[in-house]
Amino acid sequence: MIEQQGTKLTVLYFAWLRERTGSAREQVTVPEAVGTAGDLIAWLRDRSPGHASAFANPRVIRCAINQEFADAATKLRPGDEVALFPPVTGG
Amino acid sequence: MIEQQGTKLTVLYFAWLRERTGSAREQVTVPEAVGTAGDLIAWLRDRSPGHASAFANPRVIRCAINQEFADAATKLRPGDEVALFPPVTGG
Amino acid sequence: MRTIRVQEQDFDVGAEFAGLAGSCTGIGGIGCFLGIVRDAAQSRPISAMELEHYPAMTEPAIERIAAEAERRWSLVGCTIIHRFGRLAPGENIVLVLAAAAHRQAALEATAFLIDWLKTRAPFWKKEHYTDGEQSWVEAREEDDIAAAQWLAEGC
Amino acid sequence: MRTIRVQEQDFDVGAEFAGLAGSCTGIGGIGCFLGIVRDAAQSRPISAMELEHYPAMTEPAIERIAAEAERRWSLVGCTIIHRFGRLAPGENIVLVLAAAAHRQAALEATAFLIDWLKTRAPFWKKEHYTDGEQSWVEAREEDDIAAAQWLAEGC
Repeated sequence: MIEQQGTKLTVLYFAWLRERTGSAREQVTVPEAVGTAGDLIAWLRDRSPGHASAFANPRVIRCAINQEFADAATKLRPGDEVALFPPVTGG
Repeated sequence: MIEQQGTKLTVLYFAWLRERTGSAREQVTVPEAVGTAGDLIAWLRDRSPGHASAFANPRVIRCAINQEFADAATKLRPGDEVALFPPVTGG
Repeated sequence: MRTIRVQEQDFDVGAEFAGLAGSCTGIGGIGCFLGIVRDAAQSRPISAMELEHYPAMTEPAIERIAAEAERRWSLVGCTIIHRFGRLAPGENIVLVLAAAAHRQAALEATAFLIDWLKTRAPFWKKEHYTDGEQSWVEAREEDDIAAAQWLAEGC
Repeated sequence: MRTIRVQEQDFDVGAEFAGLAGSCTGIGGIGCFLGIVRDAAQSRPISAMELEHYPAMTEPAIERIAAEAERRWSLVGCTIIHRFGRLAPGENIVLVLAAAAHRQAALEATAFLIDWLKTRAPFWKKEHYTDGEQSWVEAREEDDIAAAQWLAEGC
């Protein structure tokens, strides 16, 4: 498999997703088959035990693509900034 | 008729009732037959043309007896402070 | 802590927030309404707003309204300041603050307090227009409806 | 005038009221919610609240929320300030001001803005307890219900 044929993405993690994955920001190149935000979350689980723990329950993960809220069905495009986080608790 | 046998009251007027009656406060002695706040309003009309104008439409008059909101049916007692005013518009 | 003041002079909004927040523990939020003299009524420019009240009754009436809010919501404190006298457009008229552990209680109590102040505190407003005329503000039916809605919802 | 700020430093509540009131004409009232760091969560004493956010997204998200409030109510101005970083109990977290000609618009818009900030602005809170433990605040179902209610009522 040639990595360059995949989709390059910037992934950001917030709150306990950041703590469990051990990183705030990663550059990743995902295979063509990883077409949606939901696919990305499933794919990220295999990166480390920390990622596996962070994404153990995908139902509690929220995401934003290019700084707009998105959902698991949202399509990914090369260069997207995908932020993953638990439900927000500001205010 | 002997005035002293009536009921002595202090009557206060506010807003346009004060302006039309030309007074903020009056001491009145009303006959025994004037038993309620509503009776008082009817009785006050005859005191002056200003009073007649102030009380031309009793439905828009509100009252408080001894600093508590009351209504036309509320009984009067000697020494009561009866305040008469249009609907309040504070805040 | 409950603070109620009826006064001619202006108040300092920031100082009132700080005073309320400093006087209670367990605050998660403070709801507030600040009423300000409008510069026009039905597009008629206003030069001044005159507020008359019934001094012997005003504070007790506001105390009763505040007590009712405290009965309905779990408040850790509230502040109500209402001015009287002659005020210019842009001046503060009334301040309502309600502090609670949770925002919903704070905001609902704030709305309740100002709705009931409008219909149950003995104040009357007279508008003075820039053309020299003046008129007493009439009670608005919406205010009665807003105040009555809390009776329907009453617990 | 719409003012939105996301900042680490504290804000001055009185100055924000004055700034909003001074920047607009036609104000009859200002609704406000001030969020404050609680001193305990489920009776567990808190030593600090840590607020994380998503800087590239936060202000645009708040601008969208404010624009939605302006679409729904006739506001003459609004101010939203949200802090991030590490805050002690009693410190200010968030300030929402909504100015309108009439109080109902001001108060409803205030409630809407804080409800949507809670569910649509990218902030996360971590509580640090006095016993040294810490935990991320979980989203409350009531907050989702409060925010969703505005969709049902949406015009």
